[in-house]
Amino acid sequence: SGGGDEKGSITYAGFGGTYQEAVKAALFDPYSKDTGVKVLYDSSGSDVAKLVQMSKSNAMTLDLIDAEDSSLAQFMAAGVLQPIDAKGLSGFADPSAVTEYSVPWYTFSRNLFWNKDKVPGGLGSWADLFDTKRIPGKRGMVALPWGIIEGALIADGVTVDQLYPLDLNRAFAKLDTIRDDTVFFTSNGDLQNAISQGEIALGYGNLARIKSIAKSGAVPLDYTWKGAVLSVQQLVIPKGAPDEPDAFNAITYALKPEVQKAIMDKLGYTPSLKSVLDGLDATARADLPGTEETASDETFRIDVDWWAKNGADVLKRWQDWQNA
Amino acid sequence: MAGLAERVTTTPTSPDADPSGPASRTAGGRRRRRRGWDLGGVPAVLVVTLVFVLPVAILCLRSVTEPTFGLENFTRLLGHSGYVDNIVRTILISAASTFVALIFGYPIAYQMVHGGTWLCTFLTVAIMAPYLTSILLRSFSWLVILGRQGPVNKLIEQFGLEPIAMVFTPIAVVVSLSHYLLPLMILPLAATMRSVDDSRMRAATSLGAGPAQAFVRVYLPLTKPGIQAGSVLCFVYGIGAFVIPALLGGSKGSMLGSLIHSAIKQSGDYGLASAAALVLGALVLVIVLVFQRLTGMSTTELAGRSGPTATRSAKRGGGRALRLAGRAAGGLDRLGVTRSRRLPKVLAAALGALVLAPQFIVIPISFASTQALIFPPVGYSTQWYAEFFTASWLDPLAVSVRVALFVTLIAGVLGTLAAMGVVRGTVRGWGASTSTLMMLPLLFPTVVAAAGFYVEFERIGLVDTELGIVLAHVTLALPFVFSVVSAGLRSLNPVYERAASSLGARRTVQLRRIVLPLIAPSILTAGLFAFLTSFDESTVAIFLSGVHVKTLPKRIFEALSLETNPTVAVISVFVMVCAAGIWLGYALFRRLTQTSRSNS
Amino acid sequence: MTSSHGAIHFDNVRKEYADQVAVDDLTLTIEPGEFFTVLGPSGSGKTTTLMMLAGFTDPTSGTIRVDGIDIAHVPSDKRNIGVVFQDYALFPHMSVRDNLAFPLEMRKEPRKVIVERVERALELVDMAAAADRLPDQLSGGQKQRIAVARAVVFDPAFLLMDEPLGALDRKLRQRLQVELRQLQQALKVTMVYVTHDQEEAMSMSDRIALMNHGRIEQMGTPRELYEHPRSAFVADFLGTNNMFAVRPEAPGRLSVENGGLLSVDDGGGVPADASVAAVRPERIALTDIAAAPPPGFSHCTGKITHRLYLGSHTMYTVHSETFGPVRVQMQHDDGEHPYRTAETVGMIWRTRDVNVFGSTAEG
Amino acid sequence: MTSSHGAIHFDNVRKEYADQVAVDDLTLTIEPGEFFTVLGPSGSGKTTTLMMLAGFTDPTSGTIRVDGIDIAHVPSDKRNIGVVFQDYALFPHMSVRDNLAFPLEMRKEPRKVIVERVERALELVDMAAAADRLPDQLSGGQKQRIAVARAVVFDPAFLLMDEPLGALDRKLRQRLQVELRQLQQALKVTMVYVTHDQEEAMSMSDRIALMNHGRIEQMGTPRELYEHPRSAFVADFLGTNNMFAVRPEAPGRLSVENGGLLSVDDGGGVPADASVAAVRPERIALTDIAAAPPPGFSHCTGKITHRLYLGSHTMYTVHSETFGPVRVQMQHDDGEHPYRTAETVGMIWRTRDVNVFGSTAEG
Ligand SMILES: Nc1ncnc2c1ncn2[C@@H]1O[C@H](COP(=O)(O)OP(=O)(O)OP(=O)(O)O)[C@@H](O)[C@H]1O
Ligand SMILES: Nc1ncnc2c1ncn2[C@@H]1O[C@H](COP(=O)(O)OP(=O)(O)OP(=O)(O)O)[C@@H](O)[C@H]1O
Ligand SMILES: [Mg+2]
Ligand SMILES: [Mg+2]
Repeated sequence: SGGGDEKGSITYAGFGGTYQEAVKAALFDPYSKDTGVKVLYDSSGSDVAKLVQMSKSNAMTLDLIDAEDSSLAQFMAAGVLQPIDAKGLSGFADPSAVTEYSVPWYTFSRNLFWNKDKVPGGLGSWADLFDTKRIPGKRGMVALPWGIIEGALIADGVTVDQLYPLDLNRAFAKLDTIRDDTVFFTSNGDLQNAISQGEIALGYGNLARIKSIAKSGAVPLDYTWKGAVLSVQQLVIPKGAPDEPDAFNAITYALKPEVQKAIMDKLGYTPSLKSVLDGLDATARADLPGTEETASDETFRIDVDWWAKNGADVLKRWQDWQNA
Repeated sequence: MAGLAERVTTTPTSPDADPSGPASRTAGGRRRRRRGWDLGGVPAVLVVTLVFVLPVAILCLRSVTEPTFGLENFTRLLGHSGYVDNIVRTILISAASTFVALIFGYPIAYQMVHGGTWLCTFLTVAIMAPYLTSILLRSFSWLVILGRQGPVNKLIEQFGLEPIAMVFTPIAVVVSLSHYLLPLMILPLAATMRSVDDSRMRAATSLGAGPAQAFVRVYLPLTKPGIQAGSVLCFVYGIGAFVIPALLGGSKGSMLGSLIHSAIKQSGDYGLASAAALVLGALVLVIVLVFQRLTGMSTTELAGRSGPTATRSAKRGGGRALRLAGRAAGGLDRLGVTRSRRLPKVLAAALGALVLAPQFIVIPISFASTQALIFPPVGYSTQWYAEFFTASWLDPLAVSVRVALFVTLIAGVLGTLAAMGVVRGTVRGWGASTSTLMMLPLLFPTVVAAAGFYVEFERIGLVDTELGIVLAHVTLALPFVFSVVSAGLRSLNPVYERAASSLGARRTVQLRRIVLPLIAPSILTAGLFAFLTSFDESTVAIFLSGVHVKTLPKRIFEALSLETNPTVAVISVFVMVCAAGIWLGYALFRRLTQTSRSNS
Repeated sequence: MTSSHGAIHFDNVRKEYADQVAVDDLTLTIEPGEFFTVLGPSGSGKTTTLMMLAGFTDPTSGTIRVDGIDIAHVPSDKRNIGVVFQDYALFPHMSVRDNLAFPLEMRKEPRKVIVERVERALELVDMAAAADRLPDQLSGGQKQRIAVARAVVFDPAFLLMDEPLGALDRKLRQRLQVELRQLQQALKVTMVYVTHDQEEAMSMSDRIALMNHGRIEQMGTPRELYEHPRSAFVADFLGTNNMFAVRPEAPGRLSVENGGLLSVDDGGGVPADASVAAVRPERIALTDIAAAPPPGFSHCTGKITHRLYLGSHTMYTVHSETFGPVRVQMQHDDGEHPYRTAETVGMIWRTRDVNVFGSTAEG
Repeated sequence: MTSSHGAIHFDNVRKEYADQVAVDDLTLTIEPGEFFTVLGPSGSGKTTTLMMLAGFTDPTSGTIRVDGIDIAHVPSDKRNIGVVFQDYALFPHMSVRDNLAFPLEMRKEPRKVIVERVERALELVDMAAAADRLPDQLSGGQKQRIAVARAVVFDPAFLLMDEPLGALDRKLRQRLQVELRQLQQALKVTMVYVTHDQEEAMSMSDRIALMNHGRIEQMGTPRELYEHPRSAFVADFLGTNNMFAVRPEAPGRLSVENGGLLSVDDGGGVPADASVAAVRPERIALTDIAAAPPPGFSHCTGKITHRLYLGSHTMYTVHSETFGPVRVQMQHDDGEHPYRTAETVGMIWRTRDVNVFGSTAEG
């Protein structure tokens, strides 16, 4: 069983690696120093199945989970989250992102990208991603439906404000048109490797990854803010967390302006506090997800409530479609 | 399954293997005293049943209870042409990979057995080194090699041909999968080849058969048990593959294993996953049964003996084919192309080098200057080597080594005992069920098992403990230990045990002084397998690792899927160097002791 | 029947394999301290008999008792039997010395005793020089010598040997025959010895059981078997014999196929269905063509067709018009015999040296 | 030397293994069509010699020529040699019939011919009934018969046999000896035959090479070797011999260790360093204690200590005060001999039957 049993320590489920290093430096190191609560790190933050399983078998060892919109939707659908009393917390740039179970702590995005050598003209919209005649080449995405379903509808002419409730039949029909030209990866890392190796010409992926590939110089990669899918990263507490009070304290600590600033500096993500966001200059905001500078008519956020209600069915259909 | 495993218990060529009948029944009373060996299987059976079968069975129940009670998952799976195609593709890819592994593995195994010390050492290193590199990283290497800008396509372009799209097609999956399966093919092959008597080949030659013809007509049939064992093993293992198709297959090369994996990992759809797992298990079972019906061999009968069973199947199956092939080989002999003694060695060495190819991709990557897996790297640095020597990597390495050592020990002892029980035991039904049970963890997709472990281990607090991982890995390593040791035992003439018995050795003494030393090569091989199975295992480790215990493959998994951290390449280089060092040292040691013995 | 030490009883022992009966209704008693040889052609069930006694094969039916005790439930390592296997079964991973030490170690002998007895056993078989070799480094014959040494080194109560001298050259074989026999008598062990070499059987055994097709054809001392064979098979298997197909003509007279008449000793009790008569080559003498033989002798004439020089004797084949080919063995008492190929000679033998059987000769 | 078909020459052939010399400076010629036997004790290098000829082992030095051609570069499948291996080497995955058909298939014989010749070969070795069995289902002796059949079925120009009859019972062995010999003469193949059984060697061979420690001790016809052995080793290895340690006393007289005096034929040319004298048991006759022997004879007296009944003859061991134990072989020409154990008897032999050697007798 987890280390959360010990008094004065919490277990945080994130994504390991450099991300974990960054979160540790920005959030937990100062947090531990100030409160004396030790933090243990688990890297299964994206392993929804495992967390749901853990909760269902009443063996929760985690106190704090780092969840993006889609995971949040899955957690909510599974009913494994502890309601959070967020009344005391305020100053969010986008208060609508706060849910009964979660507190937003930064925003990131997934963007359309392309290899400049293979797609000289670049992409201007989701419609371009679906236009295999004009733009040939292997498309690459992570095999998760969130955002992709919406993207298919946008490519098919649905406007962003009319997306929900999603017209699944129409979306999958559109998806059928790129099935054979698309590779779905099980993880961001795999997608990143395939792009770096030049096997993927264009696609849709995590902006931080895209930037990192571009910076490495492996392939000339470019991206657009058009059609970017914004995702709010949320902190949640699972039901049965061994040390719920300390987990809540950590959430409050994460919303301190200096922590928010540190996260932005280390990861390049958009702080969720309005005050911090307002303090940035225009050049800094020009390449941050969720700012006005990068907003376009095709930018959107997935509807967590809709997905929490319908996610299971979509996933099933997504699963079937992938194997169709 | 019982029918096929039944053959395991009868050693057809040993003089006292009475066929059943009224006779042996009347003598039932006096046979009891030799039943001691049968107990050997008990501990292994208990472990497999409690640790593996129970959790997996509970999980499989979910195929009819989730989301609601009924056959919904099965109708979904079998009523959907996409899934059915997937099943068919899974079989075809696995069969093709097995075939490729056989074509590559046979010449290599041959030289490992008959070649000189150095060639043998080189080949062993070549075969084992990839095994020491995480499957995830190896798949990446194949992505590079087979990719659009990879060396293979470069070569093709040299000839003025269009580059071939291999990545994200079944081609890449077959190449990579057969590479992965190669050791499984080679080990039983080498074991059988070792038991082929020199004088048989001499006899064939003296009777007028040229090298190729003697090979086709005599050597090949005598190694048939090894071919069959290796093929079944590869096929069964290949059919449950998921990492390779997921990374290299694209939608055209997707396999059932990756479907199960994604159903669990992405959708938490245990119902569909366990239904698919059951379908996969049934598939393996049917194919294995059909195979055995045709060849008269059992899965565990990995090597060793070319008894009447094998022979009859040879006659039924390939007698005429062998004759035809023999005629073709005779043509080659007359042309003289088969006379060279060097050619097979060169061929095997070349194949060995080819097998090592993915490793060479890893070395430059380990010196990359940026945090990305790119080949060739954009710049060079040694920073990842520095990172490797930090707790972030050394701790998981220590955990993996420790776990693997325990697994080797436990699985080695349990598997050897079980093999003794089955091969030397006399209670027919028991031996049959033991061997079936021993092979189950191999036949069942590991993803499903991993999920099963996770659910049940959670209940009793074994998740995130080394004990939990050790127990799970023991069940995964047991099939290898069991089958390799069984093969060794089966090829051991029982007359040695009789002799020892007549000289006053009790059964335990026979085991310790005679049997174990004589099958030591098999046990060492089995131990190596057990170690590597555990050391390289990522699926179960990903489920069972946690905050406190993290194995190296789990760490590698994180580094690849979350960080794209080139330190994964460093670890591969490190392990490779260690393995090569150990092998070279061993070969040197053997050479030295040999010369010193002949000098004295 | 007896409780004395070292007696072996087979009672109606039968061993079947899938497609044949290897040993068929075997009943025999081996006396304590006896040198008992199981002799027979290849495939007659000798090895099978021995393996049942050693405990490696279970009889299909019947019981085997040792000193009155049914040994069905005695495991073979408790039987204290020294076995020399037909295919040696030396432990390939142990040196010759370690092979020999093995049974002594099993009996927890002190180190000093082990060393000493191993040394003695090695000398017995003249292999002291090869003590540190591995079995694979020995020639076939050398292996067999070590196997013999290993089986006797722990002074077992019984010795079972399955053609232990088969692969040895005659010189060594003869020496080992004598030594095995002496050893057996000195240790007073009961020896059950399997061979297909009747000469070996005759020179070593107290008694011989001659097997054929899984059954005992005749059991008795070497002399009984050689001189009073009860069947044509026995007459033919032991030594060389001239076998004639005959039928009864008159009391004491048999007519041979080719027309000859064969007198037999009335005391011999010629069976009514007499069909085969046998005369040993060494009981026939070559003579110059002479007058009628003295009473109690038969004779005939013939032409020498073949002479086989065999060192201590020559085997002549003489073709007689009335008897067909007749083999005559003459010892080289004094170098040359005067008889040459193509010469016409007389043959003379005692009528009491003619053995007559009811069944047809085999093999 | 010759270019006739089937001649084999070994020239200074030597074969070393890591720790010993298996064959040492072997030079010999085997004539076409000859039945040539390599005889020798275990480990003397017989198998090694054969394997070099068959092409499975390369000589360390020296050349082997067949019909004048150095065969070092002829692969063994092109040598057209039939080999019977010491350990059979039957193909376990083929039935007996398929084993026999194999060499014919290699030679692309038509199906009909194959069937016919396989059938004939099976009958030759009396194994027609087992044609469809697998080698594992045969007894040791049966296996060897099949191995012989397989080696002759394709009418090879040479036949090499490594103790092919070793595991057979004497009956079958004698029959196969005759048949092998007939076969060899009918086919006019050159036969190189390895055995450690001197009786077999004597009865089959045109010539024998007697090997010891990798060297040829003596080569010649059976009679030459038996009657004119050139060394004590040869005298002792072939047949039985009474060997006496002696030293020269006077011309034509040797003194025996225990005090006896041995006359030898002057014609024999007694070497100056004479140290061993040999007399064959069959050349000694037992007599009642009588007067001095006739000229050209020697005699002595002694007491019978042992009688070994051997069927066709009895071997007496007579202890003489002056000569030590002397073995005397007497054929059973007419049943019983009058001599009993402990009886005092006279022994008489021709002085020309005494062989004298310069070196010490071996093993
Ligand atoms: N395991 C077995 N399965 C079937 N038949 C067998 C088996 N072992 C022996 N036999 C058969 O039983 C018979 C007797 O065999 P056994 O080995 O006792 O003969 P043997 O007298 O020792 O012959 P040899 O002198 O050739 O060694 C033979 O016909 C043989 O083919
Ligand atoms: N592969 C080998 N390595 C080392 N020594 C060997 C090898 N083969 C044979 N020898 C040795 O060479 C010598 C001659 O062996 P070889 O097999 O020719 O004897 P042999 O006359 O056939 O004996 P046997 O009658 O026992 O079969 C023996 O001393 C043997 O130990
Ligand atoms: Mg036998
Ligand atoms: Mg030999």
